[in-house]
Amino acid sequence: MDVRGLEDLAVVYELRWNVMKLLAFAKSKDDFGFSEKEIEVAATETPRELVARIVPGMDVSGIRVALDCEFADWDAPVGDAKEMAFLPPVSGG
Amino acid sequence: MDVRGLEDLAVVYELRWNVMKLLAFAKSKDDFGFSEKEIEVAATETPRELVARIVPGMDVSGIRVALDCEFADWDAPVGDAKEMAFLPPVSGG
Amino acid sequence: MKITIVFTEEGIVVPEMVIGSREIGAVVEFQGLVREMEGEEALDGLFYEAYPEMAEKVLRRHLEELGEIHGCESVEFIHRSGWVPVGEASLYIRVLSAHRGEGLRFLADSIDRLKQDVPIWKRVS
Amino acid sequence: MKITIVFTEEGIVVPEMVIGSREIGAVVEFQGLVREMEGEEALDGLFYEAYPEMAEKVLRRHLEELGEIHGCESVEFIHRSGWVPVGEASLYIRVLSAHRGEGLRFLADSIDRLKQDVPIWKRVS
Repeated sequence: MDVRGLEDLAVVYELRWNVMKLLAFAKSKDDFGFSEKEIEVAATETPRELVARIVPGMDVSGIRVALDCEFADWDAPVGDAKEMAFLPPVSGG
Repeated sequence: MDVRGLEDLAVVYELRWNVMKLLAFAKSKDDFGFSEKEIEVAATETPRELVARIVPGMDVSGIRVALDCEFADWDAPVGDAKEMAFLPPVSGG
Repeated sequence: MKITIVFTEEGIVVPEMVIGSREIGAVVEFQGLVREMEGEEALDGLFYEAYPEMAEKVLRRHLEELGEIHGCESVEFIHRSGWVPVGEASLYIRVLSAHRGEGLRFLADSIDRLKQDVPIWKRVS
Repeated sequence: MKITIVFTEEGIVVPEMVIGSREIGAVVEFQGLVREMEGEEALDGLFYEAYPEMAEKVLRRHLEELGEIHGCESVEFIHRSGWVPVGEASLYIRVLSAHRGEGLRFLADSIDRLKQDVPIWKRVS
């Protein structure tokens, strides 16, 4: 891959769609209406855009998002991630 | 016992002698040359005086003294105590 | 530092203790039990849900960092998920270290970090 | 607060755990093991000497005070005396409390106080 800048990256990503597994945990299951779901996502799409697309009007404040088991930014493109998880405040222990 | 002041107390004590058990622990056993010993002690005698009497020249700095399982003052009369213990710095745990 | 992390749906069984070094001077163990009263409410138990793949990853990174900070020998970490009745353990941690100070600090910090961002949740029913 | 203190010449056997209340949320256990290296010297073990009657009295007072300060439910305290080989426990403490913070603080403070003035001594041989 020969990428020289953000615009090129966008062009490259634009061409790519992934099937992504979405996981909703704890209270998020009720908010999203599913615990697990597969969906097609463009590599350029951000988690926030994806949520707006599948659950319009959803408020994600207080919820963290993870991509492939790492905390991620709501506003950064998902890239090649295979799994997105919605994580309300944790309470283990 | 009808005691009105320190001087009366001293008078009362002066008359009384106890057989006291002395215990030396850890390094004190070497310093004192015994681990357990019975000795007659006047109620007015202080632990410091007692040590000077039984082991002349003995340096008790760093050693604590206990009477009947309570930390005591080197310079207060032993009173009716039945047991005196010499306690070098502790190191339990 | 040797790190063992287990998520289990079963009741926690305290693992046999293996002292791998003659320099271990302190063993600190912690069990978190489910309590009956949560606020005003009397419970029969709690239901724990985990995202085990991510929980393992996030927790391992925390424990590795704490191992660097406090210098302990090993940690065994077990978190139960599913239904846990009152009086039973949802969490077990054992830390081996040369001295008690580092083991106690490691333990306290590891629970703080668990509650900070490790994806495990409890609910009342 | 329920306080159990045992001084023993035998190897320490961890007592069976009895959770007497549905409000216990934290069990903290500590074992102090004899380590091989004491300074520069490689040891086979340590010899512990106690003045058990006084140690019990002084320690109980400390534990009662700490119970007031930290508010724990119970503590079991076992100290071994005589010869303790490397890798074996000279000390065992278990604290039960509602929350982990108070149990951990109680444990840390109780060991500090043990080392402050409880008449127990160790020597190399």
